[in-house]
Amino acid sequence: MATEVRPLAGLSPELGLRMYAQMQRIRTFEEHVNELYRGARMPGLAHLYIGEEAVAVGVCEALRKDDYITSTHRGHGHCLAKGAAVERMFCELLGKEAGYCRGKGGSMHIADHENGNLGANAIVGGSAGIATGAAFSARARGTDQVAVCFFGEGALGQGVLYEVMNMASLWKLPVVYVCENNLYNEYTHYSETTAGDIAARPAAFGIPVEEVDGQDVSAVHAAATRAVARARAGDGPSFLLCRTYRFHGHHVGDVDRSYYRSKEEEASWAEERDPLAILGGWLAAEGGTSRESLQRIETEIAAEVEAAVAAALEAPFPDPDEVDQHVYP
Amino acid sequence: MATEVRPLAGLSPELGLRMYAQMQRIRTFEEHVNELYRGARMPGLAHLYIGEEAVAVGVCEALRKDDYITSTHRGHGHCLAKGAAVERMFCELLGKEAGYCRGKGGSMHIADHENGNLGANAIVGGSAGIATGAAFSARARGTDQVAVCFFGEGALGQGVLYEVMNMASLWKLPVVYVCENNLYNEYTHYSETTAGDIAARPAAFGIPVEEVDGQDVSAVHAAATRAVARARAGDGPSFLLCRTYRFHGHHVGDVDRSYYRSKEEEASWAEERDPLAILGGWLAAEGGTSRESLQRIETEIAAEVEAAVAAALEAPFPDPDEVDQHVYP
Amino acid sequence: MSTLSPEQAGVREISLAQAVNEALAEELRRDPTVFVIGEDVAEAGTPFKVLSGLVDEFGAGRVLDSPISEAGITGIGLGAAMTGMRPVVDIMFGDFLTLVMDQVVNQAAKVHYMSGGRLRAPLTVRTTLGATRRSAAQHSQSLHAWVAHVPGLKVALPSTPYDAKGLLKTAIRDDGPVVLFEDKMMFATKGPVPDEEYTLPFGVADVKRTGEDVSLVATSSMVYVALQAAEELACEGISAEVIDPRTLVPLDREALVASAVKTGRVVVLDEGHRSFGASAELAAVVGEGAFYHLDAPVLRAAAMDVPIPFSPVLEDQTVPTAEGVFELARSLVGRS
Amino acid sequence: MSTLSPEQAGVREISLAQAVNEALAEELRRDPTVFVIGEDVAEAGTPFKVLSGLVDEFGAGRVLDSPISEAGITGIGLGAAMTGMRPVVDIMFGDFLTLVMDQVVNQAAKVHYMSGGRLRAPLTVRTTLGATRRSAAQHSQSLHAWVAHVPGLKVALPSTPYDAKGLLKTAIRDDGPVVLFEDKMMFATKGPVPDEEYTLPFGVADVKRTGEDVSLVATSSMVYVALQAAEELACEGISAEVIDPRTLVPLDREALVASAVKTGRVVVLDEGHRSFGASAELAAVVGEGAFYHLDAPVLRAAAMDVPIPFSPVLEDQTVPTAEGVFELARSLVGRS
Ligand SMILES: Cc1ncc(C[n+]2csc(CCOP(=O)(O)OP(=O)(O)O)c2C)c(N)n1
Ligand SMILES: Cc1ncc(C[n+]2csc(CCOP(=O)(O)OP(=O)(O)O)c2C)c(N)n1
Ligand SMILES: [Mg+2]
Ligand SMILES: [Mg+2]
Repeated sequence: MATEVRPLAGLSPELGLRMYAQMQRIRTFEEHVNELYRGARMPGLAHLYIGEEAVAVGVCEALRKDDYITSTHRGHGHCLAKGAAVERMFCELLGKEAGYCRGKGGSMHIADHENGNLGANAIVGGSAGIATGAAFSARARGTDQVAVCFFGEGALGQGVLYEVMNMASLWKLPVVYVCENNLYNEYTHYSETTAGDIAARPAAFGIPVEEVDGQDVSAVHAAATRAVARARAGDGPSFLLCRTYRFHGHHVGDVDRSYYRSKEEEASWAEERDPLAILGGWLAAEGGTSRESLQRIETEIAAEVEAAVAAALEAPFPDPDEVDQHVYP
Repeated sequence: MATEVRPLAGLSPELGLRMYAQMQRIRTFEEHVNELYRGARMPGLAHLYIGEEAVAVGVCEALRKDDYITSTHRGHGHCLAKGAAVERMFCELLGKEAGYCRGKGGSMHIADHENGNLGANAIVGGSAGIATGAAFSARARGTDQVAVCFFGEGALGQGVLYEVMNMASLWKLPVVYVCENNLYNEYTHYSETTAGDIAARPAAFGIPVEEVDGQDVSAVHAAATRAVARARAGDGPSFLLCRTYRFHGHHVGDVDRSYYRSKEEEASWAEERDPLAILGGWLAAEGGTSRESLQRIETEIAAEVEAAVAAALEAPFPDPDEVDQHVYP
Repeated sequence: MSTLSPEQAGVREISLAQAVNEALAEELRRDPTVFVIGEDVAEAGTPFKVLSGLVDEFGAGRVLDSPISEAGITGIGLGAAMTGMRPVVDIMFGDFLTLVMDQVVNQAAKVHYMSGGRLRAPLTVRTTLGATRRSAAQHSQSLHAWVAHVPGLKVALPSTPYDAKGLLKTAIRDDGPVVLFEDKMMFATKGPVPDEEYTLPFGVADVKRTGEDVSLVATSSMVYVALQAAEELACEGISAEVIDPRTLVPLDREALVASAVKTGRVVVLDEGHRSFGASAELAAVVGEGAFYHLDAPVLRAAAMDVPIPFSPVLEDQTVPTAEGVFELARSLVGRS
Repeated sequence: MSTLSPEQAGVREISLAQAVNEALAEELRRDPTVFVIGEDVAEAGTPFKVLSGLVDEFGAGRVLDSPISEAGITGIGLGAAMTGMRPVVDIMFGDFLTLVMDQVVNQAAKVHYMSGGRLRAPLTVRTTLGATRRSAAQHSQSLHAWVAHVPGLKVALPSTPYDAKGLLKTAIRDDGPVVLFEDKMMFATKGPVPDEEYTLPFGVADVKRTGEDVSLVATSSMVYVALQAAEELACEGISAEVIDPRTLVPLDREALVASAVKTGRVVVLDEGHRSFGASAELAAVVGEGAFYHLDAPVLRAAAMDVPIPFSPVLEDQTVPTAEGVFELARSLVGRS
């Protein structure tokens, strides 16, 4: 089954191409991360974002550089989409000094202050407070910055999310909650852990909700643009519920997945709902872009990422004396 | 303005009289607690339930002795309504050995195991998990017991409430969440702390909600009866949202309240919405009960409670050696 | 001895509550990024009335009444701290730290380190400790040992109005997270505080009374117990030194060890539960640093290892008393 | 030395993970009120695969996959425990204890005491400790000192498959709340476990190796570090005793003090952070109880006071090593 090409509502080819490149960059980065793990060249584990690229890119393309995001354990896509450099990210994942966190954070804590990424978080739901507080701060400091809180549907199980959504709504804070529903909390289908109607939850706190196809980057971008405009205008928080799917395992080591999801399910998403294929198909069919130019983008990015990973592998580790630096400012 | 007498839908005079006596018992008990505090004869503070009696009594009259309840810092009413003895309660509030907790718990931790009261709780929302777990246990043990979780609207701010409501709904647990909305979180009006629509919150988790006039004991009892039947039948949790009002301060020491609520507001509730006056008025007008018999009930209860407080004041404190008993079973 | 005497020019006697109120007012005035958030902190000024009047001067935008959401307000405080603000999060009772441990420990304490020094969280969490208010087991705990165990957090335990004001101002200006504990029973305690502005450095212990024969290392509420015990010891001809670390993190190990080296005998007083509490660390530090100068084992006076009971006849046994400390110290000096 | 040798009849070598799995299976079989609740505990058998197969034998009604709601499942476990069940709540990483402190500390630990002994909470919380898995600051903490500080909780830290099985079975049968920590790095560690059923008493330390010159008091993961250091010390002619408290609460003070009295020199090893950690209490207990028999100060080997960093070159410095302990111990015996 080939991916059906649908008109991606109101997408300009320029934006489409930019987003295609970003999504391709995430995809390629993640494939290298997987290789690094399989080649035992990366310490620890990593949670791949492959399949969900349209969410991070669609949302972050609706943000300014000085807007904030908070991210998750599955955070490489958010980090890249918000403007991070591939090489410094590889350095962080490899525990190198040139990494965004000087090797102290690793995959699950990567942060990019310069681009407003307040950090990945290894506590599910752990950044809901941070994002809401950043929105509070933007308002208190009189800026028109917006904060986006990315989280998986599993974070709907964490009470703190409801505590802060309540305050965000009460105080009309400029925060956008972006729920990436990729159907699984680790190895358990979300339907076994989530009662009632997800969209009704933020709504109950007076937060407007928009449900979008997380594989359609233009739909995500359009919804995010509306939510961000609302926040910037002082009209308060919004909640984007994105239907998506992780194509790989929960983490790089999660290879035998048959006990919790079927090969057929995985195949149908990969073949019919691949966000890159959907956007690429549209760019070629309706966006007036030639397959060649898409090919060129892919080749350029492949080269960029390969060079970055090679450099990162060569880069030095931090000085051992750094171990007790940065405990206190 | 006198209290308007409305027909109390489908209330039998017998039940009405029993509930009148229970509500009167709570009212009288609480008035004595206030006196004990003002006379500096009670250690610490207490949170009076006066004005909210119809909620505890209406709900508990719909329960069996072996059903469970969890209670709050404002828990005397729940405890009495579930069947506790006045004297042992006074003993507990006075830190005496004959108290329900041998003086170790006091007002905020009073529990009455024999009657299924798993305890008051000094952590707002702190018993939501306990009540839900008791319901889980009833189901797992194959009994048809039901658990009722009493809490104030302030507990809507505690995330754990949403965590357990989600599981109660997922697993269809026999629990009834009873929210006593008395309009204030301590000294702050709930509208300043509660976004959106309260009733929509449990509904978002798939839990049916019923809103009732918490000053009308028959309405509370009818709604509770429906919710308890639902739970016992294995149809899962319910949420009762009771509109009520505390006639006294947040605690016995909260005397000057003008900075957070008006004398007029207090007066209108006391004069027009007193649950005892409403029920008494109905019993006299429609329930075929003479004012004299109501008077008799009040006199009997006054005597009972006075005797109990007198005995409790005379009762011995626990042996000092008990201080390190009951740390571990 | 840094403690000031009212005789000094420009020194007033004010309560610890007033001192805290002044510290917050001064910092709110000085720095527009400072704000206070908590339950009933605005019009009510907290149940302890410590914040009374602040909302009138600074408005509801900088002194915010929050829902009863300790984790949420701490998380919001953290996010605000990471993006240019200096929040003071008011956790009404120290017992409610149980609800904010993830925000404080997994998030606030670690963000600077995990980001390789690039993110900062100038967050102050103000809360309480202490029993004997007949508030029973969930409103009487002294949980400072928990946060002191977490790298990345600083922990302050003022025992006087002077220390409370100076340490709170330092906490608010610190670029990292600080948890500050005030003893609920001490809010009304009066002490000398200078008119002019001041701050107090962290990590500097304060000798509240000098002595030669025995060192009483005491925190927060226990400083008064130690001072009273010292009085009684003096009547017996035993000269006790009372030393208050004032901050557990950073800890002025040198000062504690120096006092122990001088006296050779040490009793540690802390209102947390005895086992695995702050008193253990203080005793271990002295034991390591002064071992060859100690004439007797380092003893500990702390809360009994029981939940705090409600009944006065029980509760009053759970917290160290001057008499108890007097006996302990005297036994050390071998006079009993 | 309770540790069994495979030579003994009816003793198998199994991994710590298998030992835990067996303990749960046996208790689930023995007692219908026992159930397990946690995230991905059923089909997935936890990310560590420790619970694999249990759901197949006992069904989804007794081995429950939960939402990602640590506070909620602990609260539900507590309520079930108070009403006739014996829940085992699985908290995937010890770092997530931050989310359940209120349920564990303000509720479970206190309900028996606050009710004057009338309510009981036979609740077991199983979780992990330990670093060096390249899991960084939020998945590497050893937070057992926190719960050990709370009266009403018992705390177990098994270091071998034998101890893990016996202590877990005892925890499940205990009528009060128990928090049990397993070292993530030890799940694959094999050791002798008897075929026949057994339980282990709480509060009984285990001498993992006898010695005369120095006592290494070690918990959980640090027992192996201590045993390796003891080997190396033996080559230097130094006889080290390795003693494992096995439970912090109740704590076998007598055994620790007796060992210290015998050797006169003590190093305490614990993987929690050094300051205000379990090592402080263990050192203080020895310092109090064996003071007049100690030839040198009680030293501590614990995790550095830094959040656990990701980069291997940094992380590997944060946890005590056999070499480091060897040096510490040798310095005590005055040979360095
Ligand atoms: C508070 C907490 N509980 C449990 C975990 C372990 N854990 C890591 S990822 C994960 C599943 C998260 O699912 P979801 O939020 O949907 O994100 P996804 O992995 O699907 O992107 C769990 C349970 C954790 N990191 N934090
Ligand atoms: C977790 C927690 N936060 C704060 C408090 C302090 N406190 C005690 S009662 C109360 C207000 C509770 O309001 P509500 O739940 O509406 O109950 P009500 O007092 O109105 O009956 C607060 C904030 C507490 N006991 N527990
Ligand atoms: Mg998911
Ligand atoms: Mg209320």
